[in-house]
Formats: sequence, structure tokens, C-alpha cells
Amino acid sequence: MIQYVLQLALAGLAQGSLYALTALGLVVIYNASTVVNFAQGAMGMAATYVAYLLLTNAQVPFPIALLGAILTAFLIGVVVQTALLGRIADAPILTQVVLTLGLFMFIEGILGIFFGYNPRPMAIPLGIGPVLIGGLVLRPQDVIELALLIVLSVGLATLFRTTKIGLGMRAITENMYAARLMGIPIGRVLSLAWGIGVMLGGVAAVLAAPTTSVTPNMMDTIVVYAFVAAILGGFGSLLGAVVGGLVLGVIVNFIDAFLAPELAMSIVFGMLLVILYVKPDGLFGRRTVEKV
Amino acid sequence: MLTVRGVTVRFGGLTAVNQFDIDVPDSGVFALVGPNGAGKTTLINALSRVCSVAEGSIELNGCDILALRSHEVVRAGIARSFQRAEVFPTLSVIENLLVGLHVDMTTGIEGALYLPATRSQERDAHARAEELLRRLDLWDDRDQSPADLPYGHQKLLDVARAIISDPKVLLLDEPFAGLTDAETPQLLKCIVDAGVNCAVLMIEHHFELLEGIAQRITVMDFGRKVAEGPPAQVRTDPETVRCYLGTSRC
Amino acid sequence: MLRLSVIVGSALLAVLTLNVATIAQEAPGGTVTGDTIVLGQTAAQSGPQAPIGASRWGLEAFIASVNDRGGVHGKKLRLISYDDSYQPSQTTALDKKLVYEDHVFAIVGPIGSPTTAAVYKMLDDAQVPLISMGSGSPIFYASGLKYVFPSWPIYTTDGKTMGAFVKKQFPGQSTAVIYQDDAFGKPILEGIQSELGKVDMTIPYVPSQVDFSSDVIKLKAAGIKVVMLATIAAAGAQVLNQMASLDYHPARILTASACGYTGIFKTIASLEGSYCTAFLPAPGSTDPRWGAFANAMAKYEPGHAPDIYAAWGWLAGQTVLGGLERIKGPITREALVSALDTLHGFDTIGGKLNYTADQHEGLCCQVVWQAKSDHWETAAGSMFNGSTMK
Amino acid sequence: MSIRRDVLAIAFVAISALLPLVLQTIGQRQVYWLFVVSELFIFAVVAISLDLLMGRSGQISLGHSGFFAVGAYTAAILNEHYRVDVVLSMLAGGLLSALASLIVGFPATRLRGHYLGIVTLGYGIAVDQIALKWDALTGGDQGIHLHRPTFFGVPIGSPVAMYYISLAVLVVVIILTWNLLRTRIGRSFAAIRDSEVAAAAMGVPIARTKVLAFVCSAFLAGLAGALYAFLAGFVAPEDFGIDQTLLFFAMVVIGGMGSIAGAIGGTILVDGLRVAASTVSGLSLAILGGVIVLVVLFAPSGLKGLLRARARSG
Repeated sequence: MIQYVLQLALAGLAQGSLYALTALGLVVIYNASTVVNFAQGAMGMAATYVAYLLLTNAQVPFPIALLGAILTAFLIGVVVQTALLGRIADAPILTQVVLTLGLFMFIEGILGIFFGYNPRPMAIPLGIGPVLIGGLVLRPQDVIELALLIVLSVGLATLFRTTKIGLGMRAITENMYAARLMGIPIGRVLSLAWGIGVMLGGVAAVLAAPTTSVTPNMMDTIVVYAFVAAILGGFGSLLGAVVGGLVLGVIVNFIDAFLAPELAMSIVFGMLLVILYVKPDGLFGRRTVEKV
Repeated sequence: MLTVRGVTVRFGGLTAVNQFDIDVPDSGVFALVGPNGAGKTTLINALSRVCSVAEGSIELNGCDILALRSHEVVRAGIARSFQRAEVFPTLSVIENLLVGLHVDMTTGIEGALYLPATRSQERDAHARAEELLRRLDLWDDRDQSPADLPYGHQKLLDVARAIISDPKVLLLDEPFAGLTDAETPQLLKCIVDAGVNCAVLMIEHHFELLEGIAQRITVMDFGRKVAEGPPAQVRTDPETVRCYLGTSRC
Repeated sequence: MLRLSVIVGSALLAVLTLNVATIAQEAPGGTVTGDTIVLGQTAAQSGPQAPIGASRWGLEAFIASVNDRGGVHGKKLRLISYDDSYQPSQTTALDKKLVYEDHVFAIVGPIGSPTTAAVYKMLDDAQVPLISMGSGSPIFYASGLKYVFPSWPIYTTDGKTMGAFVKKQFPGQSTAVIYQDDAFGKPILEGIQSELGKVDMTIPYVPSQVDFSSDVIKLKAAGIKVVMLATIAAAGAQVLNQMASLDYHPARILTASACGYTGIFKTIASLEGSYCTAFLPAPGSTDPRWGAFANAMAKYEPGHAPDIYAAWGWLAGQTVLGGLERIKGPITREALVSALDTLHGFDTIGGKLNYTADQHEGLCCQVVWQAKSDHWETAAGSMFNGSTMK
Repeated sequence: MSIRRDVLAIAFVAISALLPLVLQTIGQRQVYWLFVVSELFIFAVVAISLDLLMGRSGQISLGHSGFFAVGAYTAAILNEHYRVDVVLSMLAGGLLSALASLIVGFPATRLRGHYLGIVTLGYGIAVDQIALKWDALTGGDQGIHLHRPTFFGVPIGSPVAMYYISLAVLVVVIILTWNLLRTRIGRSFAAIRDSEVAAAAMGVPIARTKVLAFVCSAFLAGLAGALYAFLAGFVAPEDFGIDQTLLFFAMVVIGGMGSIAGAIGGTILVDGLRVAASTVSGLSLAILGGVIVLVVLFAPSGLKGLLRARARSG
């Protein structure tokens, strides 16, 4: 029984790392621009098609395909910020959110037109099979997912703490006007934030592909869980997003195994409602005080 | 009679208002002065229950204000304006004033049916608002969004919205800040008029403005009362001079 | 405001009285008068269910081949196919458009259970034939639906096929069913249970579930030896891939709807040895009925793979043509329905159809395929006629 | 209030009222087109309800398909088991939806912006899943077929009758909403949206008003859902998914928030586009998404803002 529970938790952590990566991207974008990117999953999915084409058509090794997807995702983020959102920077935030909703439909629709909706297989060629440790099956993909999550989140934290551009990102969150006065290049910082944010979603999508297969809808469910993870973590806290994602992955797996898999999402949202009622700013959120 | 005893407000480690006592009689104009950061706005926020009070008591005619929540204070008779005009930009000027009558009116969601009772209540409220708009020379702005008005008009509106409900105590946070010289006399007259029937407690920096209208001035610094008395007396008070009117800061 | 209300009220009243005389419109296009017989279809071309919408291309290929042979009764066939994105409300609107605007003669081969469920009563009421929907949901097989002609085996038959096969091939082994918790998965589960008597573990899921690792871990922990999957294609692929990644290798039996697409051997690396129930010949098989379909696809729809989903459309085409060819006299909907009611032992790509005026049954018989290297082969002794397996 | 608004409203109603006659005259074109326009009227009611919540009280909802669904299922179940007529079903649908909105409405008083958006998104998903699961009551994914609707005992199944009922409901909802907005409660919605602190200082109870806005909005959306169930004659979970919520959301924002006319304009644009694109096989999603992006780019304050800008320049 303990072994069973541990195995469930391990698989949950692996799946949770995908929620966490996607959520991390959402939070990075939100922190810089206060826009919740509803096209996060769709953008990551688009990048995954690049990895897929590189793997199957160009037959490159997996790390290069992943790099291709990362670059694509980064570019998508930068282009969306500079060419689209940057143009309506003065519009209300809700309007900007609707733009991301439109992008979500558009990207899924366009890829559907070009690639169809048949699930396309994409395996991560690792050359090693699952390993048995103390009765637990350790899958190489689990290890990669968790490792990438750790590497990327530590990298991000370092970026925000130590580099000038990272500090700039934090500064514009605090006060856009002051940041402009301080000479921070807001456009460039926002583009970078979007690039990084979408890139994280792209990594998550590529890692999800072996289980979901590559389809225009592959990220639809993952991105909803990523929203939940980001909110659990206080939408704004990087650590919160990571912990939120991992915890959620384990919770969802336990719901699937012990409660009712067909109601998993409803149960998750019910829990979220209760948690937010008690802690309205999530588990790691800070309450912002309004000044009169 | 508004009675404030030993009110203390803390933000984290900072004590913004410290053991503050003040009595405000039923009518007249009373002023709070003091340097920036003295705790004047915080005191007003405490009286209108926007911020929580750590110690002390606030009573209005024997009614415990501290037992009320922010939106219930108005019903008890305390209305306020804001230092930076907090108008409602998606409502028209006249609708802003009608929100000021929120507690005087009773229409609920049955307003959707626009029954005769609602109709007559709306008509009365509009009459009151229109009368005030005329008095403040805001008549021409009545259907505009306040966001489109000059800042001085927004301030006037902010004050008018507090006055319209005929409160027992009117708390005004720097009502003249941002007003042009042309706009000042109307508001001044309006405040004096209001002071006939209710108690006006206002924060103001300009002694010249206060001297004609204020019965009493209370000087605040570091969250405490430094001096109190009629304008002429306070003006010459050494503490006031040192803290506030003088050239050097305390 | 009062003024406005009065105006609005009187205007409404006036026009309402003018329109009260309008009686319910009869569905137009009930008699074919021109030189074309127009058929209508709704099939998702976008969204997660779009793969099964490929049925459209099989139907197009069938119609093109009929027209090349001169059509039927000297008239050409034409298909109008709309994308309903698998949303019932869209199907409702689009079928109204097909019937009342495009004046189609019949609805043929629409895809999906909930989508077709939304319209079958409306079409039956409007006396518009609904032929060979892409669904084996039991509601369409109810008697009294004069204008509804399902041609698939009812989903419970699919389940019975699985059950009978497991009873025969894996007697006494522990079994489990993963099923989609809806009108598709539940009848299959019922069919399995009716043949097998007892299933050791049943696991429901909804299509939005992306991670099946917990389910697979649960099965593995319980030591289940035979897993039956009443799932759609995407979920089936995920479960099988999870099994392989967790080093768990039970006997695996998929349902017909989950293994029809061309890329399945690439999508599921561990497919080898898996079973799949089927009512159509295996793709690429030497069965002449499949050959005719595959040739037509290559000729008329070269851009689309001759897979099982396209073959659904082919089956729908064969069914409606069978009816049309037997019409004597004017081509009316009533004549088509009467003609369809006489299709006994009518041979299609999926076997024999049997319609009578009282009962519109779908195909009776199924087989079980097994994955061998890169193709499906019919498993020996797996012919199931609805009650026994030989 | 203004003459222009009166003219616009009367023109809208007159054209709508005459549409069946026009369709009748140009050949038997009623069944499909009246269905499509009735659907548009019902969606306009949802858009108005969503605008009441987002445009007026400043609270996001990404779960309006959930409120819509509760109304639709209420009507379908009442019709299935008790043959309740259209008007009572609509009231029941609205009331139950309003009641259900308390589930999210109460936490909403403590949540802001995107937190609320995502919680309401979850509400919509949960309603969907529960409808699918609870098939004894809802028919699961096979849905519920409604029997011919009656209006105080008179059968009214014809497309023309359903059309006029939808139009009448839309007109009544417009009038009710407009009245609500120009009286005390409507002003308090706007007040809490613009400045919670100032609203509270005027005596507006923030939490109660926020919940009230949710309840009013959910009532209208539920009412629309109930009517929709009768129009479509069929209710199934697939119709109340995230896609539907996003369409409602897009209608309101594209129309320009805080305006009834904007909500209706947004509905006409978005739903019209949806209907037009629905016959373009496979391309509809890309077209709809693409146009939404373009509209937002070139008219960031919505149709309302676009018209206002034109009025100013010319």
C-alpha cells in the first residue's frame, strides 16, 4: 500500500512539474505585465510542433529539438508582446486578456488547419527504460521533468535577484511610472518577460507531448491546472507556482486513484474555492494594501 | 457631539495616531492642521472606519462608532471626502451625488421595475442633487463623467457627495487642495453653510482660509495633539509656530 | 421609457397577429426534382474530435465513385458537409440549415453521439431520413424511429465482443475496464459485463483527463492481467503509453473507435500484441471490400488516408445508396425510407445490414484484431455474431 | 434618455419584429434564420448579464456558461418531468442559477481580478462535469430533449413563436437592466467598481453589493439558458464548455464594457461571425480567433469606443 501511494505521488510530482512550468510562465508574464495569458498553452503547443517537426522530419537529436522549441516559444512571446500587446498597452487589462483569448483560438485553429487534429506521436528518445528502485518504478521522463523544473526555476530566481534586467522586471511590477523615470527600458523588459514566460510553457508542452501526443488541444487541460497552480501559489510568487504545481499534481493523482477521476477538475476547483475563502491570496500570496 | 478618546492607530511598527483625544460639537467648522505625516488623514480614516483602531474609543452622541463597519458609519451620520478626489468616473456627475444619497434611499433590485415608489424617490433625490449642483456651480457638468472635468471640479464633487447626505459630522480631507482661486469661494461658502447644521472637521494647511471660518484649530504632529484653540490663539502658539508655521521642521 | 414600452408592445402585438397564421413549415426538398440528390452531413473538422470527422472524406470518395459510374437513377449525388466542432448546439443549427436552407434530401453519416442525439428527434419529427450516424449509442436503435437508420453495431455489441473474446482467450484471469463515463463508454462496459459476468476493476474517466498514470499504477498494483479500454483514440494511446513507461504489460483490448487512425502504430510504440474490436476489415487487409474503398480513396481523396474513420463515411454512403437504388418511381423521402426498410442481408464494407419496417438494427457482427508489427490482423476464432464467438 | 437612443431602440425592435415577415416573403426561409437570430437574442441577454457583472460592478466571470447551463438544465428537467411552461421555467432557471451563483459569489467578495476569473472558470467546468456525471437527472452526454414548449398552456413550438418570445425576453431584459442601472442598486455597482473605498464611505456595503451583482447577473444568464433550452429543444453538457464562456466574454469586451448597446453590438458581431464561420469547414476557430485579435487591436475600447471616436471626429 505504501509503495502504491508513493508511486502515485511520484507520478503526480512528474505531472505536477508540467503544471508548475506552465504556471511559472504565467506568473513571469503576469508579474511584468499584469496580463493573464490565456494563450499560454496554445503558444507552448505551437512550439511543440517545431520540436516535433525537427524530431521527425529533420531527425535531429532531442536536445536540439527542445532548443528549437524553446527558441520558437521565446520568439512567439517577444512577437506577441511587441507586435500585438505593446500596441494596446494603454487599453484596460481585460481588453488585453481578450486579445490572449483570441490568440488562443487563432493559434489552435491555424495549427489545426495545417496539421490536422490527429494525435501525432512524439517520444523523447532516451535510450533507457524505467528503473526499479525499492519496488518503485522510476521513469526517465519523470526525472527529466523534475530536473528541468528545478534548473529553470533556480535559473529564473537567479535572474530576478541578481541581473539588472531581472531587477528591472521587478521594478516595473512595483511601479511602471517610476520604472520609466528610472530609465528602465520598459518595452524591452516586457518583451523579455513574455519571451521567458512563453518559453516555460513551451518546455512544459514539449515534455507533455510523449503522454498527450502532439495535437492542437494537447495543452487545454494542463493549462487549466496551471492556472489553479498559479493561484494556489498566490499568482505572483515564483516559488508559489512551483510548489502549487507539484502539490496539485499529487492531489489530482490521489483524486484519480481514490475519489472520482471523472470529477477530478470539479473537486480541484471545489478545494480551490475553500482554500481561497480562507486565504484569499493563495498559499504564498501577499495582500496588497490599498492606500487612500 | 463626536467624542474621541485615546485613539491609537498603528501600521506595523509605526504609530500614526497616538493617544489622540478630540471633541467635536454638534455644529461649526473645526480644523486639523499639521505637517505632512502628522497623522491627520489617518485620524480621518480612523473616524470613518477605513483603517482599524488599536486603542481608544470613538463615540457619536453616545453611539459606539468603532462597533460599525466602514459602510455603516455613514448611516450613523459621519460622511467624508478624500484628499485625492475619489470620484466614480463611470457615473455622471449627478449620479455621483446620488450615490452620496445611498443610505437615504431604499430602492433595491425592484428598481428594475421602476415602480411609482422608485420613481418618486428618484425624483426627490434628483431634486436634492440638482439643487446642490446649482449651489456649487457644477450644473453644467451634471451629465459629464467626472473624469473629464478639471481637477478642481472633481474635488468639489467629492466634497458635495459627502455634504449631500446631510451628515451629523462631515470629515473633509484637504478640500481646497487643487482648487483654483475661482473655485475656492463657492466651496468655502458651502462649507460654512454646512457648518450651521452639522459639525465639519477638516484638514487644511492654509491658515488664511481657516481664520474666517474655523471656530477651533487642532494642531497635530507625530500622531499627537500639539495645540488646540481658536485660530488667532493657535496662530501665535509657540508649539504651532515651531512645528508648523516656522521655517524649521520639528 | 413608458413611450418606448408602448411602442414596442404594440409593434410586437401587431406582427404577432400577422404571423399567427404561419403554420409549422414542412421540411422542403422532400422530393428530388432536379438532376442532383443533395445529401447533408455534420462532422467535426476542428477541435479534439476532428480526427473522427475524417469520415467525411470516405463519404466524399464514395459519392464521387457513384457519380463516376453515372449516379443513381440518372441523378448525381452531392454532399454538403458542415463542421459542427462536435458541439450539439452547432449540430442543431447546422442541421436546420441543411434541411431548410440547403434543402438536402437526407442527413447521412453525421459524426458523434451527443451531436446526433441533439438532432435525431427533430429530424424524425420533420420526416427527414437520418442514415448511418457515426455512433453506436443505444438511443438510435429504439423502435418507432421511422426515419432513423443506424448502421454501426450497437455499442453493447462492441462490449460483448470484448467480453466474449476475453472469456475465450484469457479465462479466469483478473480483468479491468477503463471506460469513458458517457453514452459511448457505458454501453460498452455493460456489454463486457453481460458476457463476462464479473469485472475486477472499473475505472471511469472524462475526455479532459490528460494523465492516466494513476489509473495505470492502480491497475498494476492490483495485478490486473487483462485490461479492456472503452476509450476514444487519444485516451487509449495515453493509457497504453503509460503502461509501457511503467513497465506494465497486461493483455490489452481496445474498442473499435480507438484504433481506426493511420498513425496508431507510431503513436503507441507498445501496440504490438494488443487487441482491438472491429466491425470493419482491418486497414490494408486483402479483403476486397476494403480494397474497393482504399482504391476509391486513392483516386478521389488522395490527400486523406484510407483509415477506419474514412471507412465509416464509406459505410454511410453504401447504406444510403442501397436505399436510393431500390426506390421505384419518384424519389421522395417516403420512398427512400420504404426502400431502406427492405434492406435485408444487404452487404456493406462492414458486413450485412438488416432493416425492417419495425426494427432498424445496425451491423450484427464483429471481430477482434491483433497488432502485428505494423498492421492489424484478424485474430483467429474471433468472429462474434452478437451472441457467440467462433 | 436621448432621442438618438430612442430612435436606435425603436429601429432595432421594429426591424426585429418585421424579420419573420420578410423571411416569409423572400421564400420559406424562416426555420433556420429565425433560429439563428433567436439564438443571437438569447446570447445578447447573456452578454447583458455579463456586462452587468463585469462592465458595471467590475467583477470578472469566466464561468457564465455555467450559469447559462444551470438555467438550461432547470428548464429541461422541469419540462421533462412536470411539463412546466416557458415563463415559469425561465423564472425557475433564473432563480436556481442565482442561487447557484452564491457558491462563487461569496468567495468573490474576497477575491479580485484574475483570482475571481479563474475560480469562475472552474465553476463553469464543474457544472459541465457534474451534468455529465449526474446522468440520472441530466441524461449525461445524451442530454435531455424538451417536449413542445407551452406558454400558459398554449403550445408555441413554431420557430416564429420562439422568435418572438426571445425578442420579447431580450426587450424586457434591456428595460429591466436599464432601470436597474439608473436606480440606487445600479449606481452602487458602478461605485464599487470605480472605488471601493469611496463607495464604502457613501454607505455602500461592498461585500453584499458584489454578491448582489453576481446574483442579478446569474439570474439573467440562467433565464437566458432556460429559454435557450426551449429554443434548441435539447440540452447537453458539450454546449456549455469553455468555448461558450469565451464567446460570451468576447461579446462583452468587444462590444465595449459598461454599455447595454455595446453588449448587444458585441453579440451581433461575435455571434454573427460564429454563424458565418460555422459553415466554413475547419476554419471557423482560426477565423473567429483572428477577428477577435484584430478587433481588439484596432478598437481596444470596443465597438462602443469606436462609435464614440467617430462621433467625436465627425
